[in-house]
Amino acid sequence: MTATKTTAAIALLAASTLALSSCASSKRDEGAKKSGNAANTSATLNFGAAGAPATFDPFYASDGETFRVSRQIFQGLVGFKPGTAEVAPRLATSWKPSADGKTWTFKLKTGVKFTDGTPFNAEAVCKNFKRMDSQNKAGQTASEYWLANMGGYNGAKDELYQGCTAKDAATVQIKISRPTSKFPALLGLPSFSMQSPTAMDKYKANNIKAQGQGFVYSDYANAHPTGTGPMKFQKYDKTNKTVTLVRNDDYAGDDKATVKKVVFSIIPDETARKQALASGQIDGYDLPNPVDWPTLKKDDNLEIRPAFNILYLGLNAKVDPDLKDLRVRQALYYAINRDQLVKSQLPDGATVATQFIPNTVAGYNKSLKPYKYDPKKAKSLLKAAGKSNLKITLWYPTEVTRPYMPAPDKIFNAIKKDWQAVGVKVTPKPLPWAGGYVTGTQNGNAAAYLMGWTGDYNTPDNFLGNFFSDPKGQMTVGAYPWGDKLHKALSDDDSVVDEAQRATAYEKLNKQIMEDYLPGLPISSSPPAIVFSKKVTGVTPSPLTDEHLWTAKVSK
Amino acid sequence: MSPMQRKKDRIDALAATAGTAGDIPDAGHVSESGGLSLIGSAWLRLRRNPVFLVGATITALFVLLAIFAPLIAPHSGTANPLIGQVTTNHPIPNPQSGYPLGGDNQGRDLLSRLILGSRQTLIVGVLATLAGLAGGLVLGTLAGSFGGRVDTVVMRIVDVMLSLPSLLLALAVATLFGQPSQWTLIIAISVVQIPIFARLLRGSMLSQRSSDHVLAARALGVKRGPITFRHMLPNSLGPVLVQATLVLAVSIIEAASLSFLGLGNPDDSSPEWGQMLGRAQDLFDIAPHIAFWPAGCIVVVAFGFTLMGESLREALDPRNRR
Amino acid sequence: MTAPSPAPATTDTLLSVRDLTVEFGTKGQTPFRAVDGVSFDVRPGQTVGLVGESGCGKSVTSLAIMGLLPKRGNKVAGSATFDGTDLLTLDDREMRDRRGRDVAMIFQDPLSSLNPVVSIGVQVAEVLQRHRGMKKSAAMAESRDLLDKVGIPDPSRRLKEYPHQLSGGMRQRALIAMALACKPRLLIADEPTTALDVTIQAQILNLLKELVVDSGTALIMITHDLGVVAGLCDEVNVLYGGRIVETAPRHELFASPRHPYTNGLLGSIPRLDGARNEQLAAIPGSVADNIPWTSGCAFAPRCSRAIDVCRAETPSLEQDSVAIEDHLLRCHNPWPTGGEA
Amino acid sequence: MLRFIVRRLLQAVLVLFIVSLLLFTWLRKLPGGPIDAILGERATPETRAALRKTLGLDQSIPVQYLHFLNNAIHGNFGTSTQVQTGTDALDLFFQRLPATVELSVLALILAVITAIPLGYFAAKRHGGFLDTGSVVLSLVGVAVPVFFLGFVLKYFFSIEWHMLPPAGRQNPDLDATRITNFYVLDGLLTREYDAAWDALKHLILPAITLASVPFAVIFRITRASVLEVLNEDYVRTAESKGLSERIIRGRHVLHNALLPVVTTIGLQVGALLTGAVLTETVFGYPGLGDALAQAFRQRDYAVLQVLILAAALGYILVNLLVDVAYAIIDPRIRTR
Repeated sequence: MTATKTTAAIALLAASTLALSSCASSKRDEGAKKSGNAANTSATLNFGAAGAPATFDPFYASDGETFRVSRQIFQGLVGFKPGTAEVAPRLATSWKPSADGKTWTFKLKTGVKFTDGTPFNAEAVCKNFKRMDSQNKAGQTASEYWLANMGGYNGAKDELYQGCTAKDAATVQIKISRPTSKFPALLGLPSFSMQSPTAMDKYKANNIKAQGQGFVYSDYANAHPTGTGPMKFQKYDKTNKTVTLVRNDDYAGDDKATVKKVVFSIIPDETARKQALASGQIDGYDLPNPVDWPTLKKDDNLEIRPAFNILYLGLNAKVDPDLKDLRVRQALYYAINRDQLVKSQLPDGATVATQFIPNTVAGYNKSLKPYKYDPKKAKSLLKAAGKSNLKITLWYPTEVTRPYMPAPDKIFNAIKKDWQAVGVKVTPKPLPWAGGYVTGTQNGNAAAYLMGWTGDYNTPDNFLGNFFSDPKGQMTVGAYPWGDKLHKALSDDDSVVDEAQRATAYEKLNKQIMEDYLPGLPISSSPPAIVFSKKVTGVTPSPLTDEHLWTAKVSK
Repeated sequence: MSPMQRKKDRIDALAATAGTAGDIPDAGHVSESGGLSLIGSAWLRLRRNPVFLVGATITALFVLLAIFAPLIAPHSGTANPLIGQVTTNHPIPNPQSGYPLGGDNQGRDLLSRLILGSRQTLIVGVLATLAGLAGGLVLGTLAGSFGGRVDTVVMRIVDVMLSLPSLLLALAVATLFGQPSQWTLIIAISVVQIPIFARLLRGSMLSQRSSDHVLAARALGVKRGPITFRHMLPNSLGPVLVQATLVLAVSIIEAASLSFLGLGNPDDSSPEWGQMLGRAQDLFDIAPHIAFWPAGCIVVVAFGFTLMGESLREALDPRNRR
Repeated sequence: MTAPSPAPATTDTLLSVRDLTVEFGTKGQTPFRAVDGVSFDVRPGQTVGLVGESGCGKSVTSLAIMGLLPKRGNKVAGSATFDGTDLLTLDDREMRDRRGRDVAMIFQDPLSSLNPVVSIGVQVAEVLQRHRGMKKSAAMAESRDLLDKVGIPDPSRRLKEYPHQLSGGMRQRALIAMALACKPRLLIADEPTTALDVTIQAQILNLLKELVVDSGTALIMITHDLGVVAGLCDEVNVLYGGRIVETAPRHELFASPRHPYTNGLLGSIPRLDGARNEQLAAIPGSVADNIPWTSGCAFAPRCSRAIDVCRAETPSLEQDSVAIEDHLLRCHNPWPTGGEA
Repeated sequence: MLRFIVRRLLQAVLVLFIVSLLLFTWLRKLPGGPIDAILGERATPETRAALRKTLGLDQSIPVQYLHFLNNAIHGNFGTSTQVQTGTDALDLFFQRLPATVELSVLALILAVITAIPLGYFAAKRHGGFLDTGSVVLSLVGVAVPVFFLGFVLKYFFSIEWHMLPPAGRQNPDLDATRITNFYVLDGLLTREYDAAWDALKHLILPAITLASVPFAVIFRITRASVLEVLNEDYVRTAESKGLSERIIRGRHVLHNALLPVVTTIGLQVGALLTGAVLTETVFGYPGLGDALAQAFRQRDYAVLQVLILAAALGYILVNLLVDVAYAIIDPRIRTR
């Protein structure tokens, strides 16, 4: 009887399959299938992404996975010279600030169209800025880069952005409240890319709302991102976790796409990505684990980016008063064998940091020498400070890897050993990155902790400002006597208009921070890598992770 | 189990203890079927059962290793004598004199960590099992000895726990504690086992309740407490203990899975096999042995425990006296 | 079935068992001899009893004849010739063809002997389908009649029911129906009534009597209850410790039981004509106290008449000197003729 | 029967309610949370506070729970913050469901069609070579950590021999048409056989990995219960009726022996979900397990809630189904 049942079931299934297939039909576009075995310009670049893009409207985004996608389909007024963090013309051909550095005039590229046909011109630019500036409540928290860089919305007090006026079709003027080193570099951030006003109106781009614990984005953000870039959005297959971009054939730039398609396959697991590359399933992925570099160097093109990040050990004297004494902080610094650490736990080309900004940033002080590994000196300093048997709780994150911190626990272990060697008692406090670590450290509850930063654009303020400008922030610099001085110095130096002067000012500040203040211990800068299979060439690695995937040359 | 079936089993059990299992003297066990107690005859058969012997030997060796680990291990588990050879280009020090298995990616001696790992692994396994057993005992005894409404309530709770797939529950518990540690791991694993033990105990205790000797005891006016603890519990423990052996294996594997998902014990100063394996994943294709060694150990030990548990189960189950 | 046909007038045997020996035991262990050189004959239409306590090997004997002993871990020797062919030499397929068609069997516990998840109807019909090549529908109709014939009320309903829905008696009736479905020439009934209440027992026995005995099917009645034998059997074989210890026609045996064991069995039946204060003489001890036949009489340890020779010499099965008709006996010191316990 | 089902469903509702309550409070009690996941090192106290407010995380837990319940009743379980930002958690669930169902079903089929016959013959030849061999195999099956098995399979079949894809669900280049989102089925329906075949190839390794544990369990149960049934009187009766091997195997042995197996298969669904978390992570397979693991690591509350509740519900329903099926194949329950 069971047998008859099963046969019946099978028959039923077969019948239904037939029934369905009669109404179902292939909707695939026949061109697609050829892509596998075709000449370069019709090739597909299949890139392994670590996570799904949060949204396709970069304005609301803050994470690399999203930006990588939007960087292919959008362009900002300014861009960056490939392979560097230098500001370069993009949709604006040239720009110049007024004497007081508060009014910036941009000359726009002409004959540019958004992929929906809308012409790109001064009016479009201003529409974009207006849109960014006028956000609803949800939008104001979601568009975090604007908040962080522009400091507010709708002319809020001390908002940086002051307005945009179209002088003529090809000239636009942007006013800001104070001179700042960020400008115009920050306009190169993907968040501030130019998007088609028509598309944004049509698909209610500003229609974002908070729901449950997250944001619900507009149709525009979900399915109709429209830019001027060399690629354009085709589809996001959520069930297969793939995003497909196709070449924008009427792209105005001279760096037209050399691939027909860029497909992002989302593979969250690091090892799975590597193996997908090894098996030829994907043509490349970002941030390979340093332990795989040797193999990847051998079998693929491992592109190592210039280091544009900093790993530091934050200290907080408010939590642990023992740290108030500079000698103690210095002792802890001397006690760490950073050469060993960098050699054994950080990727090739990682460097021991001498200050809180990587050496590629203007204002980097070359004269500064690293605190050499010197346990004896550390001991004596502790003795002098009367803290020979210092106890300290060292926080480190779990369930995370960062470009500046490939394996937090191993780095922790190394530091712990070194500190114990000079008689410091270390209590480990591991916390999940998203499970309390970030909150704890950023709210200044951690006496000592591992943290880091990857630059958004090439200004010292992007690093130092973030670490120290808030006196009650992570390292609670406000608790130190020199706290206010540091705070003032930061804002002053940032508003120096002349680049050369600004650079020297920052060099001075960096020296001070390292020698007189030492609020935390910069550990290292690690070059993040991006890897492509041997058959992919032509993508220049960028310190800002601003890789132009469309320039890839995919050979058979 | 239908009452018919239960009745049948009891008859079989009686037959078993009486020594004549039906009219057909069953092949093999005739010679010893002369009025032996269940346990006794079970032991008689275990002694001859290769499956059990293999399992028991593995287990014994493992426990011994765990106990004397520090004496056996050539190096400390935390010292990193090979750190000098660890570079990002060559993260795993090769085997070399004094370090037959080479080092791990923090320059520590792999062999020593494996040996020392046995202890931690055993601790995790045993503690997790005990915790689960304790929880199960409480719930199961409640349900089993009182029955009726108490039973229903307790079993609802158990159902809630059962209604979540084990790993989910473990993950949940693991994340529940802000700061992950060996203890969160152990609790996470044990929680999963509680409902299983509870059900098991309740089951066998309920059948005990209706069984002759308990009925007799009750008829003689013995109070519930004594009945539960002197009559029902002891007689229900057999299957529970068998389950415990099996759970030991499971816990060791669960520990590995949790570590693999990044929810294990972050502090690796006292090595544990599951943790070692869980963390070796990113080194799998450059240095497979880093993963294979702990994996091998886990498989062998889990295998041993399972073999022992299974053969015990078969031996203690009157229906399997064939 | 049609009206019961009279027993064939031939006297040649239907089944003759010779020196049947069954040994259990896996390698490495001393084999256990459950049946030890048992021989007896069954003539067509005759009813033969195999009597003895549990463990005396009577069931094993029947299973051996049916070829139903577990394949592994036992040795069967001797022969069981069923009209010309030795069943013990048949291969599995040939044996399957005969089982249920020529030789059928009914078992002790009617509940456990029925498949709990298959309807009674199907369980009866499958025999017909197998051996009489009937179509399902035809087989079901036939089954219905069979159930009716074995006295199951409302058979068409019972057809669709499952064993747990039937009473013990009806289950046994159903089993009988299956056994008789193909009108076998030999039926082996293994303790068919022991699992039933006394009232039902009588009914079942009567049923067997009218359906089997009267219809000329030969019957081997396996029981520990001489009461049953008294009601049914033409000839009785008493087994002890795997050997036949006494063989005689019914009346002869009941008239003058010679073997102490037979006496014991008889003594343990309550008798209505017995004096009020007469108590039942039960046989002391149990089968477990046996000594091996090889070193004397297996029954000796329990025997009230045991003498030294019983523990020294193995008694052989011989014609009882004093008996008038053929009366085989295996005893050194039997009860005197007409002697009573 | 019907009453039984209804009662069970009501119980299910109760269980779900309890689970959701526990779940909710638990998630809210967790340190950190979506904000850290969203903002990472860029989270300054200010931005965090602002975000908390917008997301209503500053309200008291009971209030939040009521909100949650209210929304849940309206089929709105919140929005994913990490796994697939901005997607309604329920939609996400339904997007991922087919992948996991496809995988689990294949795995279960693999397990059943191998385990039951093997179990039967092992029991038939009890103590024989096949028996011991397969028992050992099944024991090893449970002793090997699922994810490790996955690694090994992938290492050889994908990395070393390039036979099967190591990750993903289907090659996007095929640009296959989607109807049901069961890719293999879709491929057949739309006659895009290459797409179906590609999807199948992506399924093989994960399915084998996922099948390992259920196989072991089902095998052992089958073997045990066949052993038991073979010694039942009714099998002897069947033999005494001279029935053919086939009938005896099917009608009399398996039909009885498979009753406990059915329940076991039901219980395996839980194990499958567990295994799916590991397997899908190892194989970067875009199913529920993968989403779940990610949601845990990145504290995606909404997704966690939906997935765990769904898991509980599914588990309950499947077991209810099993009980019903059991009643259907076991007359002793049906006719009582």
